Amino acid sequence: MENLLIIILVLMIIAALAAIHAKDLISAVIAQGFVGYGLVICFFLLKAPELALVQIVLETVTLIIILAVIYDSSMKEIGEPIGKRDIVTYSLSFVLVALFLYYFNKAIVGLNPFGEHTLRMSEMYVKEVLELTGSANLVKGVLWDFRGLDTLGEATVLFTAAMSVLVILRISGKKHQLTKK
Amino acid sequence: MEEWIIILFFVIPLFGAFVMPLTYLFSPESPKLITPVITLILLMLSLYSVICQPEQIAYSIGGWKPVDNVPIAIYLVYDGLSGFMLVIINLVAFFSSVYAIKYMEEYTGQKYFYVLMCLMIAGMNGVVLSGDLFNLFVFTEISAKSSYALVAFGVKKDELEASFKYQVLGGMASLIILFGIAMIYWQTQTLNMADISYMLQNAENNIFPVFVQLIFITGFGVKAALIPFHAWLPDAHSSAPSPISAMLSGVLIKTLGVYVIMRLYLSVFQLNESVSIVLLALGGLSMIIGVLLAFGAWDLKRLLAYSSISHIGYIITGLGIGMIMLSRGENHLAATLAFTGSLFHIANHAVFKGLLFLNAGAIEYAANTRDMKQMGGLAKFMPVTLTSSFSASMSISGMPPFSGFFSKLIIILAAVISGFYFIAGLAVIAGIITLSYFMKFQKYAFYNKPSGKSPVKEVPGLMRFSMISLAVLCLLMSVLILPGIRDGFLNPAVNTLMETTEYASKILGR
Amino acid sequence: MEGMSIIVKKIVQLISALIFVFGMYSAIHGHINPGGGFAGGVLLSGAFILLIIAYGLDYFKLKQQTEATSIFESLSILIALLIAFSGLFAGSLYFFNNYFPAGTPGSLISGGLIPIYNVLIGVKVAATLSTIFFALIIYKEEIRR
Amino acid sequence: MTLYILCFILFLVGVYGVLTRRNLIKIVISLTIMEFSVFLMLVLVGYISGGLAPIVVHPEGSDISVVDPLPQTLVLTAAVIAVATNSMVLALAIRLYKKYGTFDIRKINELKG
Repeated sequence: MENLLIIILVLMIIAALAAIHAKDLISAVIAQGFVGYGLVICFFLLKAPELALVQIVLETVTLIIILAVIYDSSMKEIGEPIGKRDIVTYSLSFVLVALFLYYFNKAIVGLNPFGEHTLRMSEMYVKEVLELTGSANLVKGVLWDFRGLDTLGEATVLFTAAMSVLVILRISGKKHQLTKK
Repeated sequence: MEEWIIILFFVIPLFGAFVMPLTYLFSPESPKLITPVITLILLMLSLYSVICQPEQIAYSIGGWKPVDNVPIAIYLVYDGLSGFMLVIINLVAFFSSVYAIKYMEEYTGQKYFYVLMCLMIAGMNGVVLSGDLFNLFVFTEISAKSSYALVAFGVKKDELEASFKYQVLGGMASLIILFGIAMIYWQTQTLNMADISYMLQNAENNIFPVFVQLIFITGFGVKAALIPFHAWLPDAHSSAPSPISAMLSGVLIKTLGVYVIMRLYLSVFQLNESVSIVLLALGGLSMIIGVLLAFGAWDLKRLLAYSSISHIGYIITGLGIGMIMLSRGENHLAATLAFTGSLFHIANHAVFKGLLFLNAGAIEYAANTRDMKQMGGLAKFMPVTLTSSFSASMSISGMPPFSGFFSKLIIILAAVISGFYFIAGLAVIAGIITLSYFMKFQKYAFYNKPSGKSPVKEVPGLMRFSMISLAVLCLLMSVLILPGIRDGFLNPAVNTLMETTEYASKILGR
Repeated sequence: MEGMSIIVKKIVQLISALIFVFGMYSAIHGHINPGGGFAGGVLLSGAFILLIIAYGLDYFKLKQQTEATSIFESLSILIALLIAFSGLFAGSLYFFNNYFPAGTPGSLISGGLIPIYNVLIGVKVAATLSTIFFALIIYKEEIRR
Repeated sequence: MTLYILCFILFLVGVYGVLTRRNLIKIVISLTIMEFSVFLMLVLVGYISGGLAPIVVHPEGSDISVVDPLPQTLVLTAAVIAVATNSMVLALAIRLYKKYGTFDIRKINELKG
């Protein structure tokens, strides 16, 4: 189980690198889709069918929107001559990555290893959601009862996003007035 | 004071935001009326809560009681610090929304503006009240997302670009914060901030807390625009419509950045000297570099935006000094002084930076330019703008009877008492440079010879009302430091910070 | 925006009906099965988007459609907020008070207010994603003119 | 622990993409990769070996072990927020493309931070 997840994760990392370095945007989008669907498989293996279902539809919608955006553009990735500044950026980011990994490695010593999670806040959720809320799907029970405010907030974020898209896609921001230029 | 009143702080603006697209169908003018009314109600509520002075309210959403002493519901926590922030947020929000009525008339799609503004206020009030780490993240997202859209409201080239930069950096910061939340959950198996604080007290690994705290500094540092992460701020704050710039610079960066850093680092995490030194260094850096960047700016709103970076630096410096003193366990007087200065500067900066952005908007509205070289001679035509911006400029550069003087003085005093002479020197130098570029602003905008354009008119009455009230506040805020009045407003907030991890035991009652 | 060929139209008719039904099922049975409001809402909006792409809808109709969806959007979330707020008046002064009886777990009418929230959020997500997609299409059309 | 480290590497790959890419769409893709890694991290944290999916099929057998439902709830919330982010950034990208005729961020560079 753990080994299978490791293999999938390594593949996802490779796909992510491919997406970032792809020569044209279509292959980048497809590689990104690979990462997303890999995540769906991971969710299934980790016993989260709820998330797998949501992720698969959301990933599809995201892909559709990205494709709609790049549909009639030149899909070529911009040629990137490696200048002096780029070398600095690259070497700096590699140093940072190494540093972060080192400290992450040290920081997680002593935390619960994979699969040996203990319950604290959710112990009561697991035991009593069924009787208290009557929702057979524990995730939904937690989502709409104990953490209902989060969920309302998330719906609000979605509302905000719709309003923002309508704002951003207005053709002109100001009314034309003769007194102003 | 009834406990449930605190949910109204975000329920009312959310209700307004959701109802405005519907009322717009019947009367297109209704959002203009609803938003100021909502912000006025919120301002009244926040003042009422401060006057009632509840010690502390811990309100659980859904009414779930803790099981075996482990809180299971989302908690909303009202204490001195929250009350302090709520008053500032809703004060600036009220004056900005009144100002916006006339200012926004030349824009299209006004209903979206008011909807997004209400959402932003709701998000900020929620951040301040939330006692749950993930809930705090969600509210952060609400206000951040609406501010991204509001920055792009003019949909011109530079506004779109600024918004894109802001969104990418802000989105990255949000994900870094979420990663930090995942790490915290991994260690503590809980999300309630009081419970996290309790669980972190008996953690063994001592690299983990430092790592997580650095992650959160990165995440919330981007939101607060501390110096290495400041790239988005000058663009975003200068591109937004002026009432929104006032909100962004006045309260948003403080709520999403500084307030959360204060709450997490003092009340939730264990105090750690090395992390406090990192904060102090970032604060000092922001203070001086922000000032130097502002000195070279000729675009008025850009100058104000750069100066916001430097003032965030002042606030973080005060916070850092206090944290270092507390973690050393010595000299509590210096820590109290540093926190007082820091919090007082938050309040002052919200008022005078909000006012300055409103002034910049008024100049843009009347003279239709933001470039200081093209202004000139406005003193004759715009007396209200002149006096109010003079009051704000004096306050921001720390001239005596105005409020800015006292907060800067207290921070510098705290630095001297705790032995950080270098930081104190930096603060003094930054203050002098601030004075010089606000003199520049006054001279070029109001006193130079007129640029020869057609004479400009003073802005409409509602805009004047906001500016005059804020200008009066600039003077009156100095009163807050007097002993009697200080106990009502500033001291509860300082005490909340000084209590550090007693926060947890007060909420959980153990 | 023009529609596609008759074959595409027929197939889309069938498929979108299926997607629509599955989306509704998902939203209504959210408290029993995996899925729920979000997945259901995305599926509903997917069915709409498919129909519009296949059949084509002229610009002005699309604008009206966007107004309709944005009304649905604010209405559904407003009702959700009000239901959450109504918890304050049901006995104990708590926001998000789940005051409906819990019912037998596993049956359709159970879970107190959770199914109602699920359906509302399904409508909301469907309306939001359609609004976003319509806005993109309208923008492209306006630019083309 | 290998899984967590790999997850963190995926996160860093996303950060690297955001910081070094010059194409607006590539930046958005890097952001989504960061999102994925954070979601995976949360679910990994909540996994209990031998646990079942948190959906109770037979209410009477309540002593079965299930995986932690809380991180899944968080991911559900965060995933919807991520979709909101993506749609907003993409709407901006399409606007910028129409204004400048390119997705290259070096050419879209009127403001200097």
